[in-house]
Amino acid sequence: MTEMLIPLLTAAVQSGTPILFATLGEMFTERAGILNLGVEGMMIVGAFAGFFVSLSTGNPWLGVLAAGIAASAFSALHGLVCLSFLGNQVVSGLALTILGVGLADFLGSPYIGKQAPGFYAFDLPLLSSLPFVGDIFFKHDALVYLSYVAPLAFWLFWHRTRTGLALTAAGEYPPAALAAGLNPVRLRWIGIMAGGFLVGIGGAYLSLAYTHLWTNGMTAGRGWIAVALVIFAFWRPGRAVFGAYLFGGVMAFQLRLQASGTQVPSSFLLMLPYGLTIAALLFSALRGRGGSSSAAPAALGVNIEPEQ
Amino acid sequence: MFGFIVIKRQEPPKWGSFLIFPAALALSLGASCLLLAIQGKPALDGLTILYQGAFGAGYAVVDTLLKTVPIFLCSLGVAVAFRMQVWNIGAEGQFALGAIGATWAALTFPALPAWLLLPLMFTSAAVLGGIWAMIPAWLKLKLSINEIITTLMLNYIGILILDYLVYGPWKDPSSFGFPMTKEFPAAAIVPAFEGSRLHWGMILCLVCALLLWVFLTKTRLGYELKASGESLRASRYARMPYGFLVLLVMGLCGALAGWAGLMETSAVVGRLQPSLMVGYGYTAIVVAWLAQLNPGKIALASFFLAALRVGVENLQLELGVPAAFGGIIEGLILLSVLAGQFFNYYRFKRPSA
Amino acid sequence: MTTSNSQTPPVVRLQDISKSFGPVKANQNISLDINAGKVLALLGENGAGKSTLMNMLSGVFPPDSGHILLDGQEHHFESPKDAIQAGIGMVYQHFKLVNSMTVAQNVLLGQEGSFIIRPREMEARVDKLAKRYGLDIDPAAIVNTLSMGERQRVEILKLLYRDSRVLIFDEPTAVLTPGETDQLFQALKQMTSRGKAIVFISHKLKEVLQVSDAIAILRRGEIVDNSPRSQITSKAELASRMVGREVVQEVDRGEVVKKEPVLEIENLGGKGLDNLSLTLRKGEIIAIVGVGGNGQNELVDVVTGAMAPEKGTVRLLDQEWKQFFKHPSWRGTVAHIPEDRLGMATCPDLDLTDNVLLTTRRGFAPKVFLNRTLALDVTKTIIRRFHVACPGPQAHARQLSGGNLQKLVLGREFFRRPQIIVAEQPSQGLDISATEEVWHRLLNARTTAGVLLVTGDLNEALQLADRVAVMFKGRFMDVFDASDEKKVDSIGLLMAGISQ
Amino acid sequence: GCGSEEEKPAPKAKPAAEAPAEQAPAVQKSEPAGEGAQIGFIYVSPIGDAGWSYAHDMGRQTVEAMPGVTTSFVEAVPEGADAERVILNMARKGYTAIFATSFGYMDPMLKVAKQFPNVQFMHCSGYKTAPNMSAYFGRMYEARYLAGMVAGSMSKTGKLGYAAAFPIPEVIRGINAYTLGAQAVNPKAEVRVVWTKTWYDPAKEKEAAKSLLDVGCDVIAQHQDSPGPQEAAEERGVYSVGYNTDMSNFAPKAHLTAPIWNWSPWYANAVTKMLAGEWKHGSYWPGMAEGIVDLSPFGAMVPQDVQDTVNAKKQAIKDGKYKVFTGPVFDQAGAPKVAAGKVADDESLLGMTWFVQGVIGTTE
Ligand SMILES: Nc1ncnc2c1ncn2[C@@H]1O[C@H](COP(=O)(O)OP(=O)(O)OP(=O)(O)O)[C@@H](O)[C@H]1O
Ligand SMILES: Nc1ncnc2c1ncn2[C@@H]1O[C@H](COP(=O)(O)OP(=O)(O)OP(=O)(O)O)[C@@H](O)[C@H]1O
Ligand SMILES: [Mg+2]
Ligand SMILES: [Mg+2]
Repeated sequence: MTEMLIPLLTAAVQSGTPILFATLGEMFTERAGILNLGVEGMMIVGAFAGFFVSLSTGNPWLGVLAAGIAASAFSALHGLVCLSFLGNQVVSGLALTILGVGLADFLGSPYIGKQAPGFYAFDLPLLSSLPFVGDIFFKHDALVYLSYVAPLAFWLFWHRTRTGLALTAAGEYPPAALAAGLNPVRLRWIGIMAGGFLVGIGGAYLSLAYTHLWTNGMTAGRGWIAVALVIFAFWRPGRAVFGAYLFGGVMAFQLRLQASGTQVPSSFLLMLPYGLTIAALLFSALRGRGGSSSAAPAALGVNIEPEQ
Repeated sequence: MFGFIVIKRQEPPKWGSFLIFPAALALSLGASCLLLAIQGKPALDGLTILYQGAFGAGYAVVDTLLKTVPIFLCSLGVAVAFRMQVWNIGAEGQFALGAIGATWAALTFPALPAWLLLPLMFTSAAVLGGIWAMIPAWLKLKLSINEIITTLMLNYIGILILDYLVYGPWKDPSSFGFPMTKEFPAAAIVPAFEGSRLHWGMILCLVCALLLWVFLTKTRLGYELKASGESLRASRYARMPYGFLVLLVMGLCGALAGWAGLMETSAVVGRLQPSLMVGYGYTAIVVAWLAQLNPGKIALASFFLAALRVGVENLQLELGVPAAFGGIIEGLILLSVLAGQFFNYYRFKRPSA
Repeated sequence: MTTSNSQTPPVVRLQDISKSFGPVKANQNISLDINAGKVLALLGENGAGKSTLMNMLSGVFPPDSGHILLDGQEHHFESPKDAIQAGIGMVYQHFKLVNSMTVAQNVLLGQEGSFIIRPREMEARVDKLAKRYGLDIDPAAIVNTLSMGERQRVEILKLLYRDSRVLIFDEPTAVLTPGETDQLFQALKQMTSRGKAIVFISHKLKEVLQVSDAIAILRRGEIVDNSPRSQITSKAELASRMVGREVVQEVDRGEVVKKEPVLEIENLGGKGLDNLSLTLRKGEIIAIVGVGGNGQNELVDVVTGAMAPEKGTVRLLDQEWKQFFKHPSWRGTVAHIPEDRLGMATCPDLDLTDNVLLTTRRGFAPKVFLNRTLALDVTKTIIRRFHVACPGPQAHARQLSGGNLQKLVLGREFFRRPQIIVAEQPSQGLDISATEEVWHRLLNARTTAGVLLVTGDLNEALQLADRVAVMFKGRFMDVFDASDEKKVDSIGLLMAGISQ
Repeated sequence: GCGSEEEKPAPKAKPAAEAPAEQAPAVQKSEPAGEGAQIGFIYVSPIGDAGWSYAHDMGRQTVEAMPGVTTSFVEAVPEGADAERVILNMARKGYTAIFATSFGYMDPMLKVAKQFPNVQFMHCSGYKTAPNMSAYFGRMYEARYLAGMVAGSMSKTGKLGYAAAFPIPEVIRGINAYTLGAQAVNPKAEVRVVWTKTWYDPAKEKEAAKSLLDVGCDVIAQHQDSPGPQEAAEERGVYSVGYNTDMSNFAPKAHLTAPIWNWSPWYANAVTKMLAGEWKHGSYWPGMAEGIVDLSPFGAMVPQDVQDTVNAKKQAIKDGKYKVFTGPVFDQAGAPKVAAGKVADDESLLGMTWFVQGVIGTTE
């Protein structure tokens, strides 16, 4: 049993990691009150920028940095449209996805089929020798280890720092932030940029760690999954970890089911992750945790209108 | 911003509607030209080629119109849902289910005459698309599960169901194993106009848009829909049938998207195959917003977006730019139009010293 | 033109302040002094420009022209932050609190300090401050769970924490129970004794006379009166100075014969309600008084059909609840005038015709299509008959002032010829003339309907009601005639759950 | 870093031999209606994918290099309504010949071909033809059979993994040939199949390969365009078989060989004949003998004796002495599909929807 389970859970962690970064990024932005449906676009811009910089400098860490910065800069377009020009957040995010996918494709086509230096798995000393857990969690690459710290840092930031508090106010009720002498627009800029950075790392994970290749459309809908997982996670980092691993796990599971020779048509197996997301929501709703919308930041998606 | 303060306008300026859109268009096309120039391509010729591709000849216009049909239908539906503030991004999946519904009728009753078979196909496409859309509506109403997430997931699932059918039970035995159904019998094909590729779906679009406009602006239900979209609390207070309305708009959207699927399967491809799914459902969201959820403007916006897509192919052909270029132009236009609408509602003012 | 005659220089001096919103001149050449250790009351009808003036003082937006002087020095406020730093703070009409955060977090929001925050320490600090000013509050409580009075205390704590020297209160008592109001006035005394300057905006003349040291009156954006409290002898005088005409303080109730029961509640219970029984007849007004959150909302929900009764029976117009609300006619049944005019009774971004259609739409659409021409005519009539001041039927609800919006809602609901009227806090936030008008309308409605008046304002209840029901923890403590003076005197105790 | 130069030696080497680069006119576009011939290509994916479309585009570049010929292409054309429009556009612009390189273009192309009798239509991977439209494809399964022999010889467990794109005949045929090849050297060999329903998703395809490794496979083959599965094999220290082009630089320690495409000679030949008015329309299914498909050079880990056996078989196939689907061939359930001594005809190969015995997986 464990021979089957350990590789499966290991794979769950790995395929969940890019989604986790993207989910945390989107969650960051949403908790500051901005709905950014452009995750898919930002993620792929990050994936390309990371790949490109790692390829040209030979340093994958620079690549990750570049991915974060590029996605963050790209999401600034969303900020410009929604924060400066008070445009509709839903459409702007969609436009961002269209633009990002196109741009990455346009700029990236000469690099398809090249291999960039990236991250490779290594055993964490001591921890990796733990039974069971060691195999699952501590035989990955550096970015996976980073992803263990990220939700914790995320939580600490939002609950234990002054900026986190201010950002919460910007997401819950911007007039309160304003009345308290804060600048909610500036705070939301922080939300957009920092969230974009995290999403970018998620993209870089795909092109620098999961594989070491670049191709257009390589995010393959993971950005959208991240958007869904933020809701699934009730805007809480802890549940995001759970959601990302669950999703990654089911994705890995259906492939393994095929490999083990099941006769179930592959279309049905491929449905599993999506069906399961709905089922999980259904389950928590039936258990009374429903109202996923009530967990949302109160001012999510609402622009800050000028006072006069 | 930049030392200016933002002032809300009392009412949109008169120049707004016919200045903002062209300005935004010019801006984004300018940026796209710049990209072309960076690539060493003749930027201005690019624009001409783009235009030629979409409108340059009678057949080009027909091509554009043909592509308008599915986008038009889907975005009408999306717009209705969005008016109720129901964030339905599931038109793609509803499109797939509509195609499945139409195909089911065509494959099950191949011998029926057209006057029976076509209405049957329209019904089954609308029912299947509608049901697919009402699942998230129901989950939203009963269990308050966010519809963005459910519609999105159901898109993936819907497409996979289509996949399953054409790879499995509905595969044409004579297709050499390729994933496609039998060709539809002639009675199951939405007819084209005499001597043209343009089919009656175009008329259906216009009729749907007109009916929808009448529905939204002239009927009580349409009014209730608008009011519920404005304020949920007010609609509850006024005893509006909120749940029914949500189901209605979602069902309507599903049916319209389903008909778009039917059009593509029946009139354009003539059979069901996976390549039917090219993302019209997502394009529809963009179009609906560009058109400010207004059925009349949706006609223009979907034509415009179809033209852009068709035109970009010409650009590929003549200048060898990659297909991704279309996405770039589209994204830029959307962002700049969106930002431009700011000037409809606000203005900048230099603060008095 | 400053008419203050105190010796010490004012903390704040406003000079020739003007502000326009589009065509509306909200403030014109206003000059005013605010003194330390004193309470300045700002009076004026709805839309007179009180909030606008104070918004400029607290940095929400800049004046079009004029000067703001602090201790004789001119200041320009770019944002509330600047005003806060200058020692000016405001408790807004609509609280600016983050509902999902704790009291301590709200108080410390936006304050300088270390990057890392420690909840325990924060709460301890807030607790200390609250104790000093006698403001009773749990600093670890989530704002969501607090009563309105407690929320206001959080707002005050925010200002005190920032060491504000000038504290502005915009209609602070509108949402408070009598007890909470007294607590607030205690706190105001505490603050003035510590040298704080207070600006107090209210429509309740009694309160103004009770707490203020000076009274300034605004009318249509201009200061029309500014005198020390001592110069004003009575409420009536104050009212006439404010409105510019004589105001009748006591409404003439007139006598209306009570007719058949329209609403019969028997042993209603469940969902926060406890064994309620009440009969409302056509021709009478019953006031439900009590501290907010004691079951009034649930009762209203049941009577208006938003919530099914769990235990007991409710009969409306001789029909069982279920039967009645199956397909209630739009006309001649129940009308609801909710507390939240803009968010619930109207759609802010629809025009007035559409807002009139909100509850009357069935009357304009016998079948499928809406008769908008007719609706427009009716809207115009309502605007005329109910004196709704507005640019016209094409105006959006958002553009209307609170009083005018309330008149529109009344006009719309009365157009439905209801036999049962449920009115919640119908005069909250309204100035005296609007209040007067609303009261008259409700009294007139008695001829054709029974009125259930839910209010926190005892004065309103006693002015209008034939009978009074005091509600506490979902129960009726007592139901009695409004003329029963002994019972009336005990209302305060009953509201606190104490029966003799 | 990695050089893209030595990635695709095969496709590049041959065109150089047949149409020397020096002769090629620089990239200059002439009006299609003008003196030269304009040839159009329609691809289903972007040409940058180093895979299927890329291989065809190598062929197009050879054609472009021919004197008096200009080419253009449209990439990422969805199979369906859009395809018909793109083909129509080319026909209307007076192109001499149009190559459409995905199965889904068959019906649209047939429609257009009927309207434009003077344009030469070429459709890859389908079966319908017209007086002015040919069907053509390459017998990739021949190379896959050889790759299967290599994999079968190198596997210790006899469990081979196959990451596959879509359950269409082309892919199924490849899996079957691969299995037969493996069984030719190791009768107990089994092939496990995982469908990804993607042509190019490196992450997912890599994950698919890993899932195969997790159930004990020790050689990974693939029928998608991304090198994701190769990476998986390299990282886990097992062997792999590439596809499309030589993928050895993605997995230097793992890459045994790869069945590869080389369209250049055949395209050049077809266009030359068309220009000369000698092209005959029909169905073409060239294979190893024509050089359209091949095996990339063996990795150093493949022992000489294995290389020799495979090379011998390769020669036999080229000479027409050996046919891959020679009976007896049984399906998964053990039912005979090709009788002993018989060779499966092209039609049944083109419409193959069943797995041979020894494949573990489903064709749905
Ligand atoms: N499955 C998990 N794996 C790793 N860390 C976890 C997991 N579950 C919870 N955590 C950590 O526990 C802490 C609490 O998480 P959680 O999101 O549930 O808190 P919360 O207070 O509800 O968050 P918030 O109030 O910000 O929504 C976080 O630091 C989170 O990273
Ligand atoms: N942000 C704004 N935009 C446009 N007009 C405004 C705005 N704020 C106030 N006004 C208008 O300015 C005038 C003065 O409004 P203000 O809110 O200052 O009145 P007020 O005296 O506080 O009334 P109330 O007693 O009802 O609170 C009104 O006509 C109001 O409609
Ligand atoms: Mg929490
Ligand atoms: Mg006010």
